[in-house]
Amino acid sequence: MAKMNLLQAINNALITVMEQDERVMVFGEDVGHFGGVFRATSNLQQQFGKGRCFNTPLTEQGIIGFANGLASQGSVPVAEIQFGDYIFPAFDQIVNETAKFRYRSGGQFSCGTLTIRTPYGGGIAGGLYHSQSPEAFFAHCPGLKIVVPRNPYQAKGLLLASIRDDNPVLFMEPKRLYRASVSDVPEEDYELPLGKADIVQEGKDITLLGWGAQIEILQKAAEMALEDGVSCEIIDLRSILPWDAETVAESVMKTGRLLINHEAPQTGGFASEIAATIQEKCFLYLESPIARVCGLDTPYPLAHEKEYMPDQYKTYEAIKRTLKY
Amino acid sequence: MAKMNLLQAINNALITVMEQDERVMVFGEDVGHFGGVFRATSNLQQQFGKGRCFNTPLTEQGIIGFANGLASQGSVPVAEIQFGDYIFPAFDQIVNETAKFRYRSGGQFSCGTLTIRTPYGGGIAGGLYHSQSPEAFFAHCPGLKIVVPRNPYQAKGLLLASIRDDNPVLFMEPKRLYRASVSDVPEEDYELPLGKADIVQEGKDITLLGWGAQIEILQKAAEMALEDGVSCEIIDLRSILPWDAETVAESVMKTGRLLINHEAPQTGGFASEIAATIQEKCFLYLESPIARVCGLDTPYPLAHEKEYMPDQYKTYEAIKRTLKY
Amino acid sequence: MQDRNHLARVSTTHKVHVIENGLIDIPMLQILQPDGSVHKEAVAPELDQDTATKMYNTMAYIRVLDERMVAAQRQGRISFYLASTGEEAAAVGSAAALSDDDMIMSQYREQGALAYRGYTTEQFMNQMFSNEKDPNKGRQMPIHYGDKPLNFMTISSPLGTQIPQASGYAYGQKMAGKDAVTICYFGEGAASEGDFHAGLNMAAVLNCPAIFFCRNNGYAISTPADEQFAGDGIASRGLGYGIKTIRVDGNDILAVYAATKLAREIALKDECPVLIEAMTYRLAAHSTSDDPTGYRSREEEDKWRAKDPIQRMEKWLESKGWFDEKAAQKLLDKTRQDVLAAVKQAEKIDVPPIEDIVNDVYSEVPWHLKDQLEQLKSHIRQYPDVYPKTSGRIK
Amino acid sequence: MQDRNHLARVSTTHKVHVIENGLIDIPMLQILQPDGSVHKEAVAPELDQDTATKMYNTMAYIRVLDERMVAAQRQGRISFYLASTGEEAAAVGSAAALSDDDMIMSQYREQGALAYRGYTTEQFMNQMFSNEKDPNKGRQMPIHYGDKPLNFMTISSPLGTQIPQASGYAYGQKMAGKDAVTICYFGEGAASEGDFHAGLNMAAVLNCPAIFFCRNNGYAISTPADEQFAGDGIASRGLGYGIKTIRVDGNDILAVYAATKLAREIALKDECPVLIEAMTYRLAAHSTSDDPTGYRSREEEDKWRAKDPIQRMEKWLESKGWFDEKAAQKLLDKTRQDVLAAVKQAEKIDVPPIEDIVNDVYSEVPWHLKDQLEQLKSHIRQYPDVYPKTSGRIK
Ligand SMILES: Cc1ncc(C[n+]2csc(CCOP(=O)(O)OP(=O)(O)O)c2C)c(N)n1
Ligand SMILES: Cc1ncc(C[n+]2csc(CCOP(=O)(O)OP(=O)(O)O)c2C)c(N)n1
Ligand SMILES: [Mg+2]
Ligand SMILES: [Mg+2]
Repeated sequence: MAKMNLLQAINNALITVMEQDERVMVFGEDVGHFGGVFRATSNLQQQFGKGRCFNTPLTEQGIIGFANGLASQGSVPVAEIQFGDYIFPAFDQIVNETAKFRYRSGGQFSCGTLTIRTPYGGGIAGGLYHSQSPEAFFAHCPGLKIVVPRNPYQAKGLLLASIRDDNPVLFMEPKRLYRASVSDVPEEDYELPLGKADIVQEGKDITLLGWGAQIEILQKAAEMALEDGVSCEIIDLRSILPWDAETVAESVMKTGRLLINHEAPQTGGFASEIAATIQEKCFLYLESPIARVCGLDTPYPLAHEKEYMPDQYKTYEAIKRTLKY
Repeated sequence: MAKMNLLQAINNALITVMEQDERVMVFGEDVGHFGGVFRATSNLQQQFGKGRCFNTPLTEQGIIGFANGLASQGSVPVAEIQFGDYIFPAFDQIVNETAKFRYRSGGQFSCGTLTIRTPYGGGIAGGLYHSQSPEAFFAHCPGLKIVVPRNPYQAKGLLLASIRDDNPVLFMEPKRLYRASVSDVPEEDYELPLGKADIVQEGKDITLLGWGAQIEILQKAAEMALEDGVSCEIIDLRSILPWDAETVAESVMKTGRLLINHEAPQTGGFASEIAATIQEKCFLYLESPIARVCGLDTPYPLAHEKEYMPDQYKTYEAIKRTLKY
Repeated sequence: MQDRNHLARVSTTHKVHVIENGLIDIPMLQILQPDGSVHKEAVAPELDQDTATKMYNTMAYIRVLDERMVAAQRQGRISFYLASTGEEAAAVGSAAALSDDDMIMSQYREQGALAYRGYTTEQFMNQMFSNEKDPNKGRQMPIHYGDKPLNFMTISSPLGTQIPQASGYAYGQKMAGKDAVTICYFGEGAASEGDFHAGLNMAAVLNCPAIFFCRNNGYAISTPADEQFAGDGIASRGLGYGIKTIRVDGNDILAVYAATKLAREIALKDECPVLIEAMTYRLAAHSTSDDPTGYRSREEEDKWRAKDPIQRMEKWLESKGWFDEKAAQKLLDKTRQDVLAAVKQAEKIDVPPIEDIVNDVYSEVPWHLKDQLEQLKSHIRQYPDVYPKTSGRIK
Repeated sequence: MQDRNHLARVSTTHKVHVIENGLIDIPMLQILQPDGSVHKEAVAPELDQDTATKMYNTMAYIRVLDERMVAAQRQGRISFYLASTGEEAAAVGSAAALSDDDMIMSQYREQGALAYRGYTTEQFMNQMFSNEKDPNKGRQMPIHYGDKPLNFMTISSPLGTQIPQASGYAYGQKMAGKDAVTICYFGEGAASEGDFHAGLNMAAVLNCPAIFFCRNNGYAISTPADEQFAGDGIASRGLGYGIKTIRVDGNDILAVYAATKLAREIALKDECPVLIEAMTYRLAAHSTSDDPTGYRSREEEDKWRAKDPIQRMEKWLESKGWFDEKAAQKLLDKTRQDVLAAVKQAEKIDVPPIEDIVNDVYSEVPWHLKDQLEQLKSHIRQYPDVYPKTSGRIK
């Protein structure tokens, strides 16, 4: 065990897998010598050489196009998109290419070895273009896996599993947590399962569901609710696609209530998919409507960032409304 | 009144607005002299000159980037993306630029005059890349309007309203209907409202909700259900963003049941947003879970296209399941 | 730390110099004269009779295949086809200069390269009829071939996407120590996509052994080249990326062969990309969905019909004493019959089983797709007549 | 129907010609020698004393503004800043050559152009403090200025997106019969984006009167130019698009001015784009979030410090007898005080009212945003201490 923050856990996972597998290559804007603008790829070029860890020109569509080709050749690319907000120039390469490569070729070729890492999320005074949470844009795209860790331990185990998984994975890192705290992370190799939600806290009155940095928010809200005597079950979805509907449904059948929290705008956010699925699976168990506590349906503002955020207070109030329904 | 198919109705709308407003310019791949691969822009170059109707180089990101600039300058661009499947290279220009232009500049600049036209949808033996229905990818993006007509009459009225609306509109044309049939379309100018759903058929047992070419499917399914004595209310959403939750909720409060049909894959499709919203607004009125009849969560296949489609038979069976719940 | 000097190569001037079109001459390599004889300043590439015959036969084969499949589409037997008539030399000549280990990433009009690699008529048909023998499992429209054993990447309709992919593939080949390159074909239209820029620039900076082969055939559907770009073709862009560039007469198979052979040598030896621009003309309609009479003249087409690449090679073969007219005629006849037989055969074969609707989305079928498949199967069982292609085979 | 001939300009060759780097010389225009005197072969552009002084003062102003705001960021008064130290001549010299009707689309390091247009210290501050006097309503990070009356498009962080937009804007100006161009600034890093390719190619084909002004300052954050491209800078790409191109010493304000002036004339007269590559160096850190010591040497920076554009212009002004040292010093002192005062003033001003969180998403606030606003307001009323910036002002 070592104390690591989330960035160090990511860096450690990359070193772990690069030491084992020569085919792993890490690249993106500024990831080479400099180690990335957040320093997630620090020292990789020094340790593994310029051939395996390198800067690319400034072109996200190029980075992912290149990565798709590299993956289909049999290498194991771990491509970084500097901010989640800048992943959209690569949207075509991801949605029309990465995700459909295997299907269209009848399984002859695939981008299964590809992992795309990108920091996402707000709360860092980043305004419109350094705060977005784009997971839902990709969750509508069959063929991709989407994974979001909530802390350093989860980050290392999920990233190792993502890189080794034989499917393309979009690995979204909650950048507000990068240096927020350190926790115990095993120095040895381990994996955490993809497609499996994690019950962070058991409870009986309501299920609170989220991912990434919002788990902290749910925990704070649950504490506030506990003072009112409300017992919350907290689930970290961890994988957005494919997602673990079974664990969520089981929890909701127990608690009878569901609240989903994410930072992205509400309309068309991934909470809508969860709500639509769970109202179907748990129709007779639901004691109140499924609540969504999300970002507003606006671009991510700067001056009003605090007001925009689906924070613990909004969550706590929604818990109360749901229980009173 | 004249008999027009959907393409002619679009062409007629374009002529109508180009005659009135010199600022309107129509462009895209092959839209010039040739009139577009579907011929929606036939004769526009001949009538209005090469300055106002022209071919662009083959670059969707360029087309929308150019259109954004042109709109912010005060012209009225109507840009064509040749197939909805090829809109993704322009995703960044649409999601990060078009949609956020007004907000980020405090309303000083905007792309309000922009309309993006694109054919979408399957059922034409198009396989993965000539069949997609990408509306949900854009429905998660505040700042856009998304409009889908279901027939020639709707097409002309909604397109005229979209071009004149002071917000960027993604206008999605169900290409399977382009030449499917002709109907009466006024030769004079008229508009149909954006953001307003249209009740196509009143009924009392269940609400069937869809848009574009799927309305026909809903009608066929409703006919089948009618033989069982089931009375269906059919709503054409028409605007996906912002969408008319009020009309839908009112209908569901009356019928107690809701089925949503779209061609796009189910997970993260726009039906999920509708279901999430309506289960909240109509919780106490719902007599059975909201049903979704959608495309499978796979890329759009060719050999199994028929099996993939959310057709009238699947819809009819889902109506029965919902009523029996 | 290394000092960087991005001015290292720059000289100064004190009057405003405007750099513009025409400053640099990018000539087009032509080895065969239109009459099939070798230009006197030119040296024909070394080609043995077998290879030359194979090249010729492949072009002749593709001409017939294209003809027949356009006809099959008109008869409604397939939904779509896309011919390469007039451009056969570009695909075949370049493919002949490659090694079988080289990866081919094509746009969609390079059936000649695939045939040269050994794809059979039956294989072409299986793809076009979306039957269960198509290794791509019938998922894409006709002409989206792909074959792993032949190192021919499955074609994807979105234009230009294969360009940066080729850079990545070539980089992987280099890192894996392979003695192989990636060739990437695309049209002058596709070269307008942002992916072209990204792919070529990355290949240059990251030293990828890739050959970027542009078929400049004058049109992108209805859009003529002069509405596609204003520079000196696509070749003039090579300089901007610092990529070695060759322009070649795409209707001269010897020139295409020579250029590609040299490009491959450079790419491997110098670990760098090479750009080839092949000047040719799309004599065919864009596809069976297109009618070019709406946007170009018969006269224009005729000028290019006169530059036919197959006839040009034929004359050269004749001059070498390598052309056997009877054998050639026999091959044409046999190909026509083969194609017809293969069509009949392929259309009888079932579509892939319904399970393939959910296979290959992921490496394993996840829970939600298993559910969706089960629902679909029981639905098909309920309505067998509605889904005749699959209902008979569902247990 | 018009006959098209995409070979019209192509000559033939019969030996393989490989076109490569070094074939064409793209020299850099320099008018002022480093000592501030005019090169003997050069002709200084016509500039009256007022304009020259305004240019100098703007550069000096920006130098101070940058210095002070970096300090303000260190003190935690603003969250972010991005200085243009060493690159002032590129922005100011080009802006000075424009007409006020010309639209400026900048990347983010062209505060010099904005100041030249007349943006005041107070206006700069209002944006950086996201207060309610910012016409952009405090929605973006500091330095994302935008001002409609000054024809300065609001800056957007995604790189390169403004490039095709500039083509479109310029096309619109032309169609509307305006005697104006659009200038579009970007870095050599942003020039790797697909949007660069799309924007320049479209401008060339569609005859857009736009000036594409690339600041090649050697770095994109930590990535040096030689890991960004392998060609001869960005200028060498101009040829590929058939765009007239000028390379200029970005630290020589007279050269920048002369080049931009000519580019503007060409753009308007010939209805076409012009590409300018200004060779300069980012002496500043990329932004206040960056520390360049991790990726470049002090020595390298020092070489460029010696090429300071402000000093170079100062010497030239002196030689013309136009430099008033006292006035210059006074201006610096006054600017420092003004900036400090403006900071103090701006940070006192409220953020925009909470209603602005939903305004401007659409031209009118739609039903769902009205609902969301109402919910938000009642929530803030319930927790006034959690949202101190807005709670006091909600009725
Ligand atoms: C991204 C994308 N945009 C548009 C299309 C539609 N489309 C198919 S082929 C074509 C023209 C391609 O022209 P070119 O690249 O010159 O190749 P050619 O057909 O001449 O061989 C177009 C616009 C597409 N397939 N992909
Ligand atoms: C699409 C996009 N990708 C990445 C970034 C992050 N980023 C901001 S500035 C920058 C470097 C830009 O370099 P250059 O264009 O040379 O401009 P300079 O900073 O040198 O003035 C990067 C990578 C971004 N803002 N947008
Ligand atoms: Mg072409
Ligand atoms: Mg730079």
